Amino acid sequence: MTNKKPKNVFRQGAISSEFIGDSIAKHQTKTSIGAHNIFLGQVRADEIDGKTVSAIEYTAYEDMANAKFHEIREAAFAKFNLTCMHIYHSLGTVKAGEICLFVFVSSPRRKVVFEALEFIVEAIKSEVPVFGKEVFEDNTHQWKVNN
Amino acid sequence: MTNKKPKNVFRQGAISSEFIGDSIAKHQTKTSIGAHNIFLGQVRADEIDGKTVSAIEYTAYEDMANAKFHEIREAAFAKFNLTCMHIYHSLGTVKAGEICLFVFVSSPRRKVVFEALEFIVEAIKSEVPVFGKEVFEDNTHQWKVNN
Amino acid sequence: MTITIKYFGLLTEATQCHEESINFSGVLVSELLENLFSKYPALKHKNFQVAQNQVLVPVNTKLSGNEIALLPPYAGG
Amino acid sequence: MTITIKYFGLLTEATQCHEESINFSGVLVSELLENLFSKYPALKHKNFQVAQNQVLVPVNTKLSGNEIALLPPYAGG
Repeated sequence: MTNKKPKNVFRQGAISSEFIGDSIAKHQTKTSIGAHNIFLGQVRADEIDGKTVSAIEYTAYEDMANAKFHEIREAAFAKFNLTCMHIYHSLGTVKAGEICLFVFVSSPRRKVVFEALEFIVEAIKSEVPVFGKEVFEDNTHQWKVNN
Repeated sequence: MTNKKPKNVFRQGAISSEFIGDSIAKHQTKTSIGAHNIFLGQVRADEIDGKTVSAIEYTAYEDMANAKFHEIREAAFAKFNLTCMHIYHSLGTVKAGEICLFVFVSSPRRKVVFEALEFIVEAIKSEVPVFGKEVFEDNTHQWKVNN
Repeated sequence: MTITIKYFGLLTEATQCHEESINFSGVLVSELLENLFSKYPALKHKNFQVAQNQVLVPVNTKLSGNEIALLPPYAGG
Repeated sequence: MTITIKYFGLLTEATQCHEESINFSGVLVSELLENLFSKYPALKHKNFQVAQNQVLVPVNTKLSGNEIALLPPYAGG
Protein backbone atom coordinates (compact mmCIF):
# COMPACT_ATOMS: atom_id res chain seq x y z
CA MET A 1 0.00 0.00 0.00
CA THR A 2 3.03 2.34 0.15
CA ASN A 3 4.91 4.36 -2.46
CA LYS A 4 1.84 5.10 -4.52
CA LYS A 5 1.39 8.52 -6.03
CA PRO A 6 -0.79 10.93 -4.04
CA LYS A 7 -4.44 10.13 -4.55
CA ASN A 8 -7.37 12.44 -4.04
CA VAL A 9 -8.47 12.32 -0.41
CA PHE A 10 -11.27 14.84 -0.90
CA ARG A 11 -14.96 14.07 -1.29
CA GLN A 12 -17.58 16.65 -2.18
CA GLY A 13 -19.94 17.18 0.78
CA ALA A 14 -20.44 15.04 3.87
CA ILE A 15 -19.12 11.49 4.23
CA SER A 16 -22.11 9.16 4.62
CA SER A 17 -22.50 6.39 7.19
CA GLU A 18 -23.19 3.98 4.29
CA PHE A 19 -19.82 4.83 2.75
CA ILE A 20 -18.15 4.07 6.08
CA GLY A 21 -20.08 0.80 6.46
CA ASP A 22 -19.11 -0.25 2.91
CA SER A 23 -15.49 0.59 3.61
CA ILE A 24 -15.55 -1.67 6.70
CA ALA A 25 -17.19 -4.49 4.68
CA LYS A 26 -14.40 -4.34 2.08
CA HIS A 27 -11.88 -5.33 4.75
CA GLN A 28 -13.52 -8.61 5.63
CA THR A 29 -11.55 -10.48 2.98
CA LYS A 30 -8.30 -9.31 4.62
CA THR A 31 -8.01 -12.04 7.20
CA SER A 32 -4.61 -11.02 8.56
CA ILE A 33 -6.31 -8.00 10.17
CA GLY A 34 -7.20 -8.32 13.86
CA ALA A 35 -7.96 -4.70 14.75
CA HIS A 36 -9.47 -1.70 12.99
CA ASN A 37 -9.54 1.80 14.41
CA ILE A 38 -11.69 4.51 12.87
CA PHE A 39 -11.74 8.23 13.57
CA LEU A 40 -14.68 10.33 12.44
CA GLY A 41 -14.74 14.10 12.61
CA GLN A 42 -18.30 15.44 12.92
CA VAL A 43 -19.36 19.08 12.54
CA ARG A 44 -20.48 20.48 15.90
CA ALA A 45 -23.40 22.91 16.25
CA ASP A 46 -21.27 25.13 18.51
CA GLU A 47 -22.95 28.13 20.06
CA ILE A 48 -20.77 31.25 19.78
CA ASP A 49 -22.03 34.61 21.10
CA GLY A 50 -25.60 33.36 21.00
CA LYS A 51 -25.41 32.10 17.42
CA THR A 52 -25.32 28.42 16.43
CA VAL A 53 -23.06 26.89 13.77
CA SER A 54 -25.27 25.25 11.14
CA ALA A 55 -22.53 24.04 8.75
CA ILE A 56 -18.87 24.28 7.84
CA GLU A 57 -17.83 25.09 4.28
CA TYR A 58 -14.50 23.41 3.62
CA THR A 59 -11.96 24.58 1.08
CA ALA A 60 -8.39 23.40 0.60
CA TYR A 61 -5.20 24.05 -1.27
CA GLU A 62 -5.98 20.75 -2.91
CA ASP A 63 -2.72 19.79 -4.60
CA MET A 64 -0.62 20.63 -1.56
CA ALA A 65 -3.17 19.00 0.75
CA ASN A 66 -3.17 15.74 -1.21
CA ALA A 67 0.64 15.78 -1.21
CA LYS A 68 0.58 16.29 2.58
CA PHE A 69 -1.97 13.50 3.07
CA HIS A 70 0.37 11.30 1.02
CA GLU A 71 3.37 12.25 3.18
CA ILE A 72 1.41 11.49 6.35
CA ARG A 73 0.34 8.16 4.87
CA GLU A 74 3.91 7.21 3.97
CA ALA A 75 5.19 8.27 7.40
CA ALA A 76 2.52 6.19 9.14
CA PHE A 77 3.29 3.09 7.07
CA ALA A 78 7.01 3.54 7.84
CA LYS A 79 6.38 3.99 11.56
CA PHE A 80 3.63 1.42 12.25
CA ASN A 81 2.90 -2.14 11.13
CA LEU A 82 -0.31 -1.31 9.31
CA THR A 83 -2.17 -3.53 6.86
CA CYS A 84 -4.37 -0.74 5.49
CA MET A 85 -4.96 2.97 5.82
CA HIS A 86 -7.68 5.14 4.30
CA ILE A 87 -8.28 8.87 4.66
CA TYR A 88 -11.24 10.85 3.33
CA HIS A 89 -11.93 14.55 3.92
CA SER A 90 -14.91 16.62 2.83
CA LEU A 91 -14.86 19.74 0.66
CA GLY A 92 -17.81 22.09 0.34
CA THR A 93 -20.70 22.27 2.79
CA VAL A 94 -20.98 19.80 5.68
CA LYS A 95 -23.93 20.41 8.00
CA ALA A 96 -23.83 20.13 11.79
CA GLY A 97 -24.07 16.44 12.71
CA GLU A 98 -22.53 15.29 9.42
CA ILE A 99 -19.11 13.72 9.03
CA CYS A 100 -16.23 15.64 7.44
CA LEU A 101 -13.22 13.38 8.17
CA PHE A 102 -12.91 9.59 8.03
CA VAL A 103 -9.60 7.96 8.93
CA PHE A 104 -9.43 4.16 8.96
CA VAL A 105 -6.40 2.07 9.98
CA SER A 106 -6.07 -1.71 10.24
CA SER A 107 -3.38 -3.99 11.61
CA PRO A 108 -2.94 -7.54 12.85
CA ARG A 109 -2.65 -6.15 16.43
CA ARG A 110 -4.60 -3.60 18.41
CA LYS A 111 -1.76 -1.61 20.08
CA VAL A 112 -0.57 -0.48 16.67
CA VAL A 113 -3.89 0.92 15.49
CA PHE A 114 -4.35 3.14 18.55
CA GLU A 115 -0.95 4.76 18.12
CA ALA A 116 -1.19 5.02 14.36
CA LEU A 117 -4.67 6.57 14.29
CA GLU A 118 -3.81 9.32 16.77
CA PHE A 119 -0.55 10.06 14.90
CA ILE A 120 -2.42 10.40 11.59
CA VAL A 121 -5.30 12.51 12.92
CA GLU A 122 -2.97 14.92 14.74
CA ALA A 123 -0.84 15.27 11.58
CA ILE A 124 -3.92 15.97 9.46
CA LYS A 125 -5.09 18.66 11.89
CA SER A 126 -1.73 20.44 12.00
CA GLU A 127 -0.13 19.88 8.58
CA VAL A 128 -2.81 19.80 5.90
CA PRO A 129 -3.95 23.09 4.32
CA VAL A 130 -7.70 22.74 4.74
CA PHE A 131 -9.83 25.74 5.69
CA GLY A 132 -13.25 25.85 7.30
CA LYS A 133 -15.85 28.59 7.29
CA GLU A 134 -18.29 28.11 10.15
CA VAL A 135 -21.65 29.33 8.91
CA PHE A 136 -24.22 30.38 11.50
CA GLU A 137 -27.98 30.01 11.20
CA ASP A 138 -28.32 33.72 10.29
CA ASN A 139 -25.79 33.24 7.43
CA THR A 140 -23.02 35.18 9.15
CA HIS A 141 -19.78 33.24 9.56
CA GLN A 142 -16.42 32.90 11.27
CA TRP A 143 -13.27 31.03 10.26
CA LYS A 144 -12.44 27.86 12.14
CA VAL A 145 -8.91 27.37 13.51
CA ASN A 146 -7.58 24.00 14.74
CA ASN A 147 -6.09 23.95 18.20
CA MET B 1 -26.06 7.81 29.71
CA THR B 2 -24.63 6.73 33.09
CA ASN B 3 -26.07 4.87 36.06
CA LYS B 4 -28.22 2.62 33.94
CA LYS B 5 -28.57 -1.02 34.85
CA PRO B 6 -26.25 -3.41 32.98
CA LYS B 7 -27.57 -4.05 29.50
CA ASN B 8 -26.81 -6.98 27.28
CA VAL B 9 -23.65 -6.27 25.29
CA PHE B 10 -23.72 -9.61 23.48
CA ARG B 11 -24.94 -10.26 19.97
CA GLN B 12 -25.33 -13.72 18.46
CA GLY B 13 -22.79 -14.21 15.66
CA ALA B 14 -20.71 -11.62 13.80
CA ILE B 15 -21.35 -7.87 13.99
CA SER B 16 -22.24 -6.66 10.49
CA SER B 17 -20.84 -3.60 8.73
CA GLU B 18 -24.45 -2.44 8.18
CA PHE B 19 -25.06 -2.49 11.94
CA ILE B 20 -21.95 -0.34 12.43
CA GLY B 21 -23.00 2.06 9.66
CA ASP B 22 -26.49 2.39 11.18
CA SER B 23 -24.99 3.03 14.59
CA ILE B 24 -22.89 5.87 13.13
CA ALA B 25 -25.95 7.32 11.38
CA LYS B 26 -27.89 7.44 14.67
CA HIS B 27 -25.32 9.89 16.07
CA GLN B 28 -25.86 12.54 13.44
CA THR B 29 -28.62 14.17 15.46
CA LYS B 30 -26.20 14.65 18.37
CA THR B 31 -24.66 17.88 17.24
CA SER B 32 -22.51 18.48 20.32
CA ILE B 33 -20.27 15.62 19.13
CA GLY B 34 -17.10 16.60 17.29
CA ALA B 35 -15.19 13.32 17.29
CA HIS B 36 -16.06 9.63 17.14
CA ASN B 37 -13.57 6.82 17.65
CA ILE B 38 -14.45 3.24 16.78
CA PHE B 39 -12.55 0.05 17.55
CA LEU B 40 -13.39 -3.13 15.67
CA GLY B 41 -11.98 -6.53 16.57
CA GLN B 42 -11.82 -8.83 13.55
CA VAL B 43 -11.13 -12.59 13.65
CA ARG B 44 -7.72 -13.34 12.11
CA ALA B 45 -7.04 -16.44 9.99
CA ASP B 46 -3.87 -17.10 11.96
CA GLU B 47 -1.69 -19.97 10.81
CA ILE B 48 -0.57 -22.13 13.75
CA ASP B 49 1.58 -25.24 13.15
CA GLY B 50 0.50 -25.36 9.53
CA LYS B 51 -3.23 -25.08 10.30
CA THR B 52 -5.35 -22.00 9.65
CA VAL B 53 -7.97 -20.55 12.01
CA SER B 54 -11.32 -20.52 10.19
CA ALA B 55 -13.51 -19.16 13.02
CA ILE B 56 -13.69 -18.37 16.72
CA GLU B 57 -16.56 -19.69 18.82
CA TYR B 58 -17.20 -17.24 21.63
CA THR B 59 -18.76 -18.11 24.96
CA ALA B 60 -19.02 -15.98 28.08
CA TYR B 61 -20.03 -15.98 31.71
CA GLU B 62 -22.77 -13.71 30.50
CA ASP B 63 -24.13 -12.18 33.71
CA MET B 64 -20.68 -11.43 35.10
CA ALA B 65 -19.50 -10.20 31.69
CA ASN B 66 -22.41 -7.79 31.34
CA ALA B 67 -21.78 -6.55 34.87
CA LYS B 68 -18.10 -6.01 33.97
CA PHE B 69 -19.00 -4.22 30.74
CA HIS B 70 -21.25 -2.00 32.85
CA GLU B 71 -18.44 -1.28 35.33
CA ILE B 72 -16.07 -0.40 32.47
CA ARG B 73 -18.73 1.85 30.98
CA GLU B 74 -19.31 3.68 34.28
CA ALA B 75 -15.55 4.05 34.84
CA ALA B 76 -15.07 5.50 31.36
CA PHE B 77 -17.90 8.01 31.80
CA ALA B 78 -16.44 9.05 35.16
CA LYS B 79 -12.92 9.43 33.74
CA PHE B 80 -13.59 11.01 30.34
CA ASN B 81 -15.93 13.67 29.01
CA LEU B 82 -17.87 11.35 26.70
CA THR B 83 -21.18 12.09 25.02
CA CYS B 84 -21.88 8.46 24.07
CA MET B 85 -20.41 5.00 24.44
CA HIS B 86 -21.55 1.73 22.88
CA ILE B 87 -20.06 -1.74 23.23
CA TYR B 88 -21.13 -4.89 21.36
CA HIS B 89 -19.46 -8.31 21.55
CA SER B 90 -20.25 -11.48 19.64
CA LEU B 91 -21.23 -14.83 21.07
CA GLY B 92 -21.20 -18.04 19.04
CA THR B 93 -19.34 -18.52 15.78
CA VAL B 94 -17.53 -15.62 14.11
CA LYS B 95 -15.64 -16.54 10.94
CA ALA B 96 -12.21 -15.24 9.99
CA GLY B 97 -12.60 -11.74 8.53
CA GLU B 98 -15.79 -11.06 10.49
CA ILE B 99 -16.15 -8.58 13.35
CA CYS B 100 -16.52 -9.80 16.95
CA LEU B 101 -16.10 -6.56 18.95
CA PHE B 102 -17.44 -3.06 18.26
CA VAL B 103 -16.61 -0.22 20.66
CA PHE B 104 -17.84 3.27 19.79
CA VAL B 105 -17.09 6.44 21.79
CA SER B 106 -18.05 10.03 21.01
CA SER B 107 -17.11 13.36 22.54
CA PRO B 108 -17.10 17.05 21.70
CA ARG B 109 -13.26 16.87 21.43
CA ARG B 110 -10.87 14.43 19.79
CA LYS B 111 -8.20 14.04 22.51
CA VAL B 112 -10.80 12.50 24.79
CA VAL B 113 -11.96 9.80 22.38
CA PHE B 114 -8.45 8.45 21.76
CA GLU B 115 -7.75 8.03 25.47
CA ALA B 116 -11.20 6.69 26.28
CA LEU B 117 -11.30 4.11 23.49
CA GLU B 118 -7.94 2.58 24.38
CA PHE B 119 -8.92 2.50 28.07
CA ILE B 120 -12.18 0.70 27.29
CA VAL B 121 -10.69 -1.83 24.84
CA GLU B 122 -7.83 -2.74 27.19
CA ALA B 123 -10.30 -3.18 30.06
CA ILE B 124 -12.53 -5.42 27.94
CA LYS B 125 -9.57 -7.59 26.95
CA SER B 126 -8.33 -8.04 30.51
CA GLU B 127 -11.43 -7.90 32.73
CA VAL B 128 -14.39 -9.44 30.92
CA PRO B 129 -14.96 -13.23 31.15
CA VAL B 130 -15.27 -14.06 27.46
CA PHE B 131 -13.73 -17.23 26.05
CA GLY B 132 -12.74 -18.05 22.49
CA LYS B 133 -12.27 -21.40 20.82
CA GLU B 134 -10.15 -21.02 17.70
CA VAL B 135 -11.45 -23.58 15.23
CA PHE B 136 -9.10 -24.71 12.46
CA GLU B 137 -10.12 -25.71 8.95
CA ASP B 138 -9.77 -29.41 9.89
CA ASN B 139 -12.19 -28.89 12.83
CA THR B 140 -9.48 -29.27 15.48
CA HIS B 141 -9.25 -26.31 17.85
CA GLN B 142 -7.23 -24.44 20.44
CA TRP B 143 -8.28 -21.96 23.10
CA LYS B 144 -7.48 -18.30 22.53
CA VAL B 145 -5.79 -16.30 25.33
CA ASN B 146 -5.54 -12.49 25.32
CA ASN B 147 -2.10 -11.01 25.81
CA MET C 1 -24.87 -26.60 51.43
CA THR C 2 -25.72 -26.79 47.72
CA ILE C 3 -23.35 -24.96 45.43
CA THR C 4 -23.83 -24.30 41.73
CA ILE C 5 -20.54 -24.56 39.87
CA LYS C 6 -20.04 -23.20 36.36
CA TYR C 7 -17.17 -24.15 34.03
CA PHE C 8 -16.09 -22.21 30.99
CA GLY C 9 -13.90 -22.51 27.92
CA LEU C 10 -11.18 -25.13 28.01
CA LEU C 11 -12.16 -26.18 31.54
CA THR C 12 -15.29 -27.81 30.11
CA GLU C 13 -12.96 -30.24 28.34
CA ALA C 14 -11.75 -31.43 31.74
CA THR C 15 -15.21 -31.55 33.34
CA GLN C 16 -17.32 -32.51 30.31
CA CYS C 17 -20.05 -30.27 31.67
CA HIS C 18 -20.83 -26.55 31.86
CA GLU C 19 -22.64 -26.49 35.16
CA GLU C 20 -23.43 -28.74 38.09
CA SER C 21 -24.90 -28.47 41.60
CA ILE C 22 -23.15 -30.28 44.40
CA ASN C 23 -23.70 -30.71 48.12
CA PHE C 24 -20.57 -29.62 49.93
CA SER C 25 -19.80 -29.32 53.63
CA GLY C 26 -16.44 -27.48 53.44
CA VAL C 27 -15.85 -23.84 54.38
CA LEU C 28 -13.35 -22.39 51.89
CA VAL C 29 -13.19 -22.06 48.12
CA SER C 30 -9.89 -23.95 48.27
CA GLU C 31 -11.60 -26.93 49.89
CA LEU C 32 -14.18 -26.98 47.15
CA LEU C 33 -11.40 -26.91 44.56
CA GLU C 34 -9.66 -29.90 46.18
CA ASN C 35 -12.94 -31.75 45.92
CA LEU C 36 -13.26 -30.85 42.23
CA PHE C 37 -9.64 -31.85 41.54
CA SER C 38 -10.43 -35.32 42.90
CA LYS C 39 -13.47 -35.54 40.67
CA TYR C 40 -11.74 -34.07 37.57
CA PRO C 41 -7.98 -34.72 37.81
CA ALA C 42 -7.33 -32.87 34.52
CA LEU C 43 -8.67 -29.68 36.13
CA LYS C 44 -5.73 -29.50 38.52
CA HIS C 45 -3.27 -28.53 35.79
CA LYS C 46 -5.43 -25.85 34.21
CA ASN C 47 -4.94 -22.15 34.69
CA PHE C 48 -8.09 -20.45 36.00
CA GLN C 49 -9.52 -17.84 38.37
CA VAL C 50 -12.49 -18.32 40.66
CA ALA C 51 -15.53 -16.05 40.85
CA GLN C 52 -18.08 -16.29 43.66
CA ASN C 53 -21.38 -14.62 42.84
CA GLN C 54 -19.72 -13.05 39.78
CA VAL C 55 -16.83 -11.48 41.69
CA LEU C 56 -13.26 -12.78 41.45
CA VAL C 57 -12.10 -14.10 44.83
CA PRO C 58 -8.91 -15.61 46.27
CA VAL C 59 -9.09 -19.34 47.06
CA ASN C 60 -9.00 -18.73 50.82
CA THR C 61 -12.39 -16.98 50.61
CA LYS C 62 -15.27 -18.47 52.58
CA LEU C 63 -17.95 -20.14 50.53
CA SER C 64 -21.18 -18.17 50.74
CA GLY C 65 -23.33 -20.98 49.43
CA ASN C 66 -24.11 -19.44 46.09
CA GLU C 67 -22.64 -19.54 42.61
CA ILE C 68 -19.01 -20.45 41.95
CA ALA C 69 -17.49 -20.07 38.46
CA LEU C 70 -14.13 -21.37 37.24
CA LEU C 71 -12.78 -18.98 34.61
CA PRO C 72 -9.87 -19.79 32.30
CA PRO C 73 -7.85 -16.93 30.69
CA TYR C 74 -10.03 -14.36 28.96
CA ALA C 75 -10.13 -14.07 25.19
CA GLY C 76 -12.65 -11.32 24.48
CA GLY C 77 -12.43 -9.01 21.48
CA MET D 1 8.76 37.38 -13.68
CA THR D 2 5.12 36.25 -13.57
CA ILE D 3 3.97 34.76 -10.28
CA THR D 4 0.70 33.01 -9.59
CA ILE D 5 -0.57 33.85 -6.12
CA LYS D 6 -3.30 31.83 -4.39
CA TYR D 7 -5.32 33.01 -1.40
CA PHE D 8 -7.32 30.78 0.92
CA GLY D 9 -9.90 30.94 3.67
CA LEU D 10 -10.27 34.23 5.48
CA LEU D 11 -7.50 35.82 3.37
CA THR D 12 -9.88 35.88 0.40
CA GLU D 13 -11.98 38.38 2.37
CA ALA D 14 -9.01 40.77 2.31
CA THR D 15 -8.12 40.16 -1.34
CA GLN D 16 -11.60 39.53 -2.78
CA CYS D 17 -10.03 36.95 -5.07
CA HIS D 18 -8.74 33.37 -4.86
CA GLU D 19 -5.93 33.61 -7.37
CA GLU D 20 -4.11 36.14 -9.46
CA SER D 21 -1.00 36.38 -11.66
CA ILE D 22 1.25 39.36 -11.23
CA ASN D 23 4.47 40.59 -12.79
CA PHE D 24 7.04 41.14 -10.09
CA SER D 25 10.68 42.13 -10.24
CA GLY D 26 11.66 41.53 -6.57
CA VAL D 27 13.87 38.68 -5.32
CA LEU D 28 12.47 37.52 -1.98
CA VAL D 29 9.10 36.26 -0.77
CA SER D 30 9.13 39.10 1.78
CA GLU D 31 9.35 41.67 -1.04
CA LEU D 32 6.37 40.11 -2.75
CA LEU D 33 4.45 40.27 0.52
CA GLU D 34 5.23 44.00 0.93
CA ASN D 35 3.83 44.50 -2.53
CA LEU D 36 0.67 42.57 -1.63
CA PHE D 37 0.26 44.49 1.63
CA SER D 38 0.24 47.74 -0.38
CA LYS D 39 -2.40 46.33 -2.67
CA TYR D 40 -4.49 44.74 0.12
CA PRO D 41 -3.89 46.65 3.37
CA ALA D 42 -6.21 44.28 5.29
CA LEU D 43 -3.86 41.38 4.49
CA LYS D 44 -1.11 42.86 6.65
CA HIS D 45 -2.93 42.06 9.87
CA LYS D 46 -3.84 38.50 8.99
CA ASN D 47 -2.05 35.45 10.32
CA PHE D 48 -0.78 33.22 7.51
CA GLN D 49 2.06 31.02 6.27
CA VAL D 50 3.57 31.10 2.78
CA ALA D 51 3.99 28.08 0.50
CA GLN D 52 6.10 28.22 -2.63
CA ASN D 53 5.38 25.38 -5.05
CA GLN D 54 3.34 23.70 -2.29
CA VAL D 55 6.10 23.74 0.31
CA LEU D 56 6.01 26.05 3.34
CA VAL D 57 8.89 28.56 3.20
CA PRO D 58 10.22 31.37 5.39
CA VAL D 59 9.69 34.89 4.03
CA ASN D 60 13.39 35.39 3.32
CA THR D 61 13.25 32.62 0.68
CA LYS D 62 14.11 33.53 -2.91
CA LEU D 63 11.21 33.60 -5.31
CA SER D 64 11.54 30.81 -7.85
CA GLY D 65 9.03 32.30 -10.24
CA ASN D 66 6.35 29.71 -9.69
CA GLU D 67 3.31 29.35 -7.46
CA ILE D 68 2.96 31.20 -4.15
CA ALA D 69 0.13 30.42 -1.75
CA LEU D 70 -0.91 32.38 1.34
CA LEU D 71 -2.32 29.96 3.91
CA PRO D 72 -4.30 31.01 7.00
CA PRO D 73 -4.48 28.68 10.03
CA TYR D 74 -5.58 25.16 9.14
CA ALA D 75 -9.00 23.85 10.10
CA GLY D 76 -9.13 20.33 8.68
CA GLY D 77 -11.10 17.51 10.27
